[in-house]
Amino acid sequence: MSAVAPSAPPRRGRTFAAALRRGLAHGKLWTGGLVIGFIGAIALLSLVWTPLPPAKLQIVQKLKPPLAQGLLGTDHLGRDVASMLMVGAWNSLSIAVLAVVMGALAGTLLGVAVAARRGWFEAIMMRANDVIFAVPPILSAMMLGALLGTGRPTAIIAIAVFMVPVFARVTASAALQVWSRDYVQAARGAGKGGIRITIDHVLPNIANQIIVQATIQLGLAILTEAGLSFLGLGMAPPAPTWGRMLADAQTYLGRAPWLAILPGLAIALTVLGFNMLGDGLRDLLDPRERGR
Amino acid sequence: MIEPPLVDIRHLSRDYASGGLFAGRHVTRALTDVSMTVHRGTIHGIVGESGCGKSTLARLVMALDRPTSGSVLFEGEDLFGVSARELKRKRRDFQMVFQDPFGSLDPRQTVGRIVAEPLHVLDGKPGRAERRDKVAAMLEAVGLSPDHAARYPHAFSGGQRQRIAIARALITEPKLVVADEAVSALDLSVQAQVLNLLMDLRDRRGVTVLFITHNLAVVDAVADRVGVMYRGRLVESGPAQAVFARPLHPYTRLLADAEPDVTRFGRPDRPPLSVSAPIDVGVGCSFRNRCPRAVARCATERPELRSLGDEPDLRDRQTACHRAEVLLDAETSE
Amino acid sequence: MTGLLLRRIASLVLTLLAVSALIFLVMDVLPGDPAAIMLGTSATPETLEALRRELGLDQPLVLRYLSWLAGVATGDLGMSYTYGVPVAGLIAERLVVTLPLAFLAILLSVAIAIPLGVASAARRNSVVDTAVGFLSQMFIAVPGFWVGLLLVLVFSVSFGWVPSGGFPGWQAGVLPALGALVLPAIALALPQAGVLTRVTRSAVIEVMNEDFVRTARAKGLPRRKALWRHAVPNALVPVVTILGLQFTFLIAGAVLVENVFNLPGLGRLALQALSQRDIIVMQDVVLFFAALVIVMNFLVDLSYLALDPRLRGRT
Amino acid sequence: MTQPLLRIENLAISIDRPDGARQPIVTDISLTLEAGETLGIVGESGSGKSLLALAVMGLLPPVARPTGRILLEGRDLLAMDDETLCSVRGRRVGLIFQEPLTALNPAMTVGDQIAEGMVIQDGLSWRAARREAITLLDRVRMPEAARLSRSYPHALSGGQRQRVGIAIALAMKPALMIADEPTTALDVTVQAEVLDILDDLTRDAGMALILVSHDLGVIARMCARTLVLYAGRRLEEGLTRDVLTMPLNPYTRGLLRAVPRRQPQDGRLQTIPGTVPSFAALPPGCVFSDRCPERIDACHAAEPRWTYPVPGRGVRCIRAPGEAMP
Repeated sequence: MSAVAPSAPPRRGRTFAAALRRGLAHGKLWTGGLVIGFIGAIALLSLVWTPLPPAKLQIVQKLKPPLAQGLLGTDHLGRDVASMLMVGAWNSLSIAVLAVVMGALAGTLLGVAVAARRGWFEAIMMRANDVIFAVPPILSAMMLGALLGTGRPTAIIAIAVFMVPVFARVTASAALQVWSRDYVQAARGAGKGGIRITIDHVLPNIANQIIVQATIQLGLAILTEAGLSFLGLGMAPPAPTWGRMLADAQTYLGRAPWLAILPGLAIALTVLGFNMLGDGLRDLLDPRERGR
Repeated sequence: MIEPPLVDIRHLSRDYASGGLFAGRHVTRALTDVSMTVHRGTIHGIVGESGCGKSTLARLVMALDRPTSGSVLFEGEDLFGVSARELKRKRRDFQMVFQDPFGSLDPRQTVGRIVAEPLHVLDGKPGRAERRDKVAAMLEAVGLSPDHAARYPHAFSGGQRQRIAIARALITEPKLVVADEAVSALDLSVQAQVLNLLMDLRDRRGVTVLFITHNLAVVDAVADRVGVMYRGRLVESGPAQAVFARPLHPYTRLLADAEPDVTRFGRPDRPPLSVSAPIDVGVGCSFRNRCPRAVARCATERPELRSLGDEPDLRDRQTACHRAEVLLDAETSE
Repeated sequence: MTGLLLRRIASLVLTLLAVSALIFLVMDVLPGDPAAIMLGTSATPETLEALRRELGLDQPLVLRYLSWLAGVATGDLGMSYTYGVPVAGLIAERLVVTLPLAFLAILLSVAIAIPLGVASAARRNSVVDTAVGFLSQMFIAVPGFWVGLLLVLVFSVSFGWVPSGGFPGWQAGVLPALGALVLPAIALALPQAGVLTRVTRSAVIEVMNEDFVRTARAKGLPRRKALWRHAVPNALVPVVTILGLQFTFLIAGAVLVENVFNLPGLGRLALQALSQRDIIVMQDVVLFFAALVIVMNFLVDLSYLALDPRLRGRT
Repeated sequence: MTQPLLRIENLAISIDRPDGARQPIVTDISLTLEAGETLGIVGESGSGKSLLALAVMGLLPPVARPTGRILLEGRDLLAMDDETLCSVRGRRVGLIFQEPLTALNPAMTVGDQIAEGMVIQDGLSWRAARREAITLLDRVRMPEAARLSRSYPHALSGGQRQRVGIAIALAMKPALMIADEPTTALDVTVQAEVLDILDDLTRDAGMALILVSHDLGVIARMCARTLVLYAGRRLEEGLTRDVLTMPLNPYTRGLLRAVPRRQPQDGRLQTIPGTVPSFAALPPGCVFSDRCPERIDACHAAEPRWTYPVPGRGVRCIRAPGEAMP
């Protein structure tokens, strides 16, 4: 048996170093990573230090423009906007990350189960998805708000519940594609059951798509949390959240426009950061998608 | 004592129903009443065009799908009669090689892990060292080097990937390998290498291969016996050399004439083929609307597989055609 | 063909029932006693009990659910605890604001997204492509209600062209009513337009790689004709799918934008009902919104039949 | 001698790789084709044969950089702007694709896809073009042509779809038809019929045909002359009967030996060891040198020149007969 000449030089290696090298070439990945890193750092910092205690009222100093009183000025109760933005970052990020993690876990589990079981189980799950998906987080937060009272847990649950069908749909369609591959038929031929195949073949092959989807959903979660707290359905005052700051700023739009502009910018920047991170990851992890 | 056949397929049928609650139920017969045997240490070819049911047959022999009726006896035991646990234990004795070299290997796993996957079905799960040795030996047996085990599938060419797939199929030393279009996606020069490998495995390791393909020349080059299938039915079977030398069924003859041959130049001198739309045939021979020798009887009575007698070159051959004798006489007189 | 339709209608009804059951269950578990809310704290236990019986609150859960369902089917959505008027009337009154707003937003986002998406796909990796890419990223990242605030800040507070909110009502004439909906519709449409642009772009790019676009070019069709006659029609299915999925975000956005521009829409009604614990109103409004989303997705499913002949063939 | 229908003069095509490097694929291709003649281009996957076919259609992807000349009826396609090229495509040269399933627009009826070219290029009315489409479908022996012309591609079988592909390429009566692996995806009996149809068309319409295939049997059946391609280079050219019975290049010999056929008493098939090299890693000197059983050291030295040992027969191999030994 003549040994075959060694194979053609391996195409771009899959090792982490190669991926990192390619990562460097991707602007999106880096800008996204930097933005999220920056905002994450500020959020963590706010747990230990803020220029002023965010709830400190200085009525006499109220509605001062940025740099006149504190780095970013003061709101209608004289509270330091910069400190509130920092703590707001922590509140928004923590709620969003928690909700997406819960939603992703439940959704992924559901998705791979649907792909493995098919049949009536798939029909019921897909029907349940349509039901949950029909009730946007704002409405479910209203219902839960009336039930549990508004606050952090309500926001987290409302967003997480809505995430489940999103992840279930993405996971199920990706998993079904893997199930149709011959290497899964070979695994069945080797006597492996649905669970072993899901662990050995399905999850590793769809992990990339779930990671990319998670970053996109994080952006959406930030937007949803901001909406909830804008309507007073998020965390109860005096805890500062970006959404609530926007709600308060509405009445002083003419006199203190920066109060409305700054929190909005913070939200947009964070969501942009997550979306770019998602795009960068998609290009990095799935070369076929490059240049989409 | 003639040895019992390794695989004994008896009246195997498989229907697929389509259409849901409200839509009309539409039943398609993928496989109809197929009976055949596969003897140890031989390469048994199954040839037929797309839609003739050969892949359905492969999945049923591999017990990856359940038949509507009939049974598959592996070493005398019906695969669909045993318990799930017992079936899992038996799976070590039959493995499968697929057509698409790029879809049959998990891109996320190293070659070593891919080839070792079926080992988990063995009773005493082999330890890590034993698995590595088995994989190394098997990679060499298929013409690759052991240090390929650490690489990922995307670094290999189509031909090498098929060798990896064959190594995976052989790791548990199975008695039967089902090869479904295993060389169809490969280029000419690489195809020959894989066909030689299969013949070596038959001769050196006594592996039995159920070799399924649409390509007559490939079957003729590698198979000992062959079964020709048409629209879910076995229409002819026998020693490959004899079948292709003198086909006893009009469809086999049609296939042999239609397949282009590198030694035949220019337009073949045969009447233009009319591939009229296949009609859903309940009774009678399903080939009759395309058969140049069809008679009234072909429309009313379905021809069963039968032997044509005991002469040396007819022994051990079967054909499902009422007019096989006419074909034989025309054959000799031409 | 009809089999397909019947099956789709059956699943539509099934989903609607499931949503109504879910909402009713959640609402029913609510603490807080509707009778007490209506009569105030000073009411005597007997009058509270009488009212409860009158409202049928003492019946078992399933019966109440069925009677509510029967009511929904016949248009009687029950009486509002706080306003004492039929909920159906309340909803209808608010609908004339929310529906036109949502419809205008959809029109706007499609009008922005389809041309931008197709243009950036046709001239891929060009200046146009990167500009549109950047723009759509912005639209997606920016919260819709914040855009509303900025629009109010610029157009009404600074320029004073437009009132800072409120809705004159259709009887004050179509133009002023529409005028009040323009800014909210823009605020609502931008995030959708961002997503739709990106989806259109990737769908068109994917279809342009298909063989049949090359067949069209092999016939001698110029690039532009091949794009519009072959690529775009086949890219509509994924675009319409996203349009359907986006509708649920549109509803959420509407609730927010109505708040920014204080438009008397369904969203505001739901919020007020929440603060007044008017359970029956909240229940009906949430159900109405959910039904809207489900029906929209049903329409999207039907549009597939028109767009993709392969589905029509299947019985 | 009137000028040939098609003359390709040292055509070379390279591809811009994502990392900016320019990777040569097809190199030093020259051939001529007379009106009504059939030329087979045989090569395994990765030989660049499809890229060559696209070049003659002027449908190279944007990343491809062709050099040299492709003269169709005396006009150089590579020098034309896209607008003039559009007038050539379909009218002077037609293309039949390999995958009947994906080559047709799923959302447009089959009849319209045939008629479309005539409406846009020749200005026919849709009604006239649709009638003409039905006659074209009859010419490619489509059963129930009228009914099927109103149906959509998914309702047709593989063989029927390929007939539609031929009808589309035939619609404006081009002088040259290029078929890129037209029957690879078809069953044997369906392939035989489609090849018969192509045969009739070239004979009746006097149309030249370039048939690209990896199947030597199809080439033997269809083509008068044959060009053998390997790793982007032409290795041998000549009358099909000569090339397939008296091959001058070791690669052609290897291919012919590798054709599966019954071996005497269970002998083994003759193979060509190794695998087709990727364009990024071609062996030094002759591109086949790493796999050639008859190689000598000189083969690695430099790329052998294209020579004509006998008029009408070309070969690229320093060991080919009639070639002065170095």
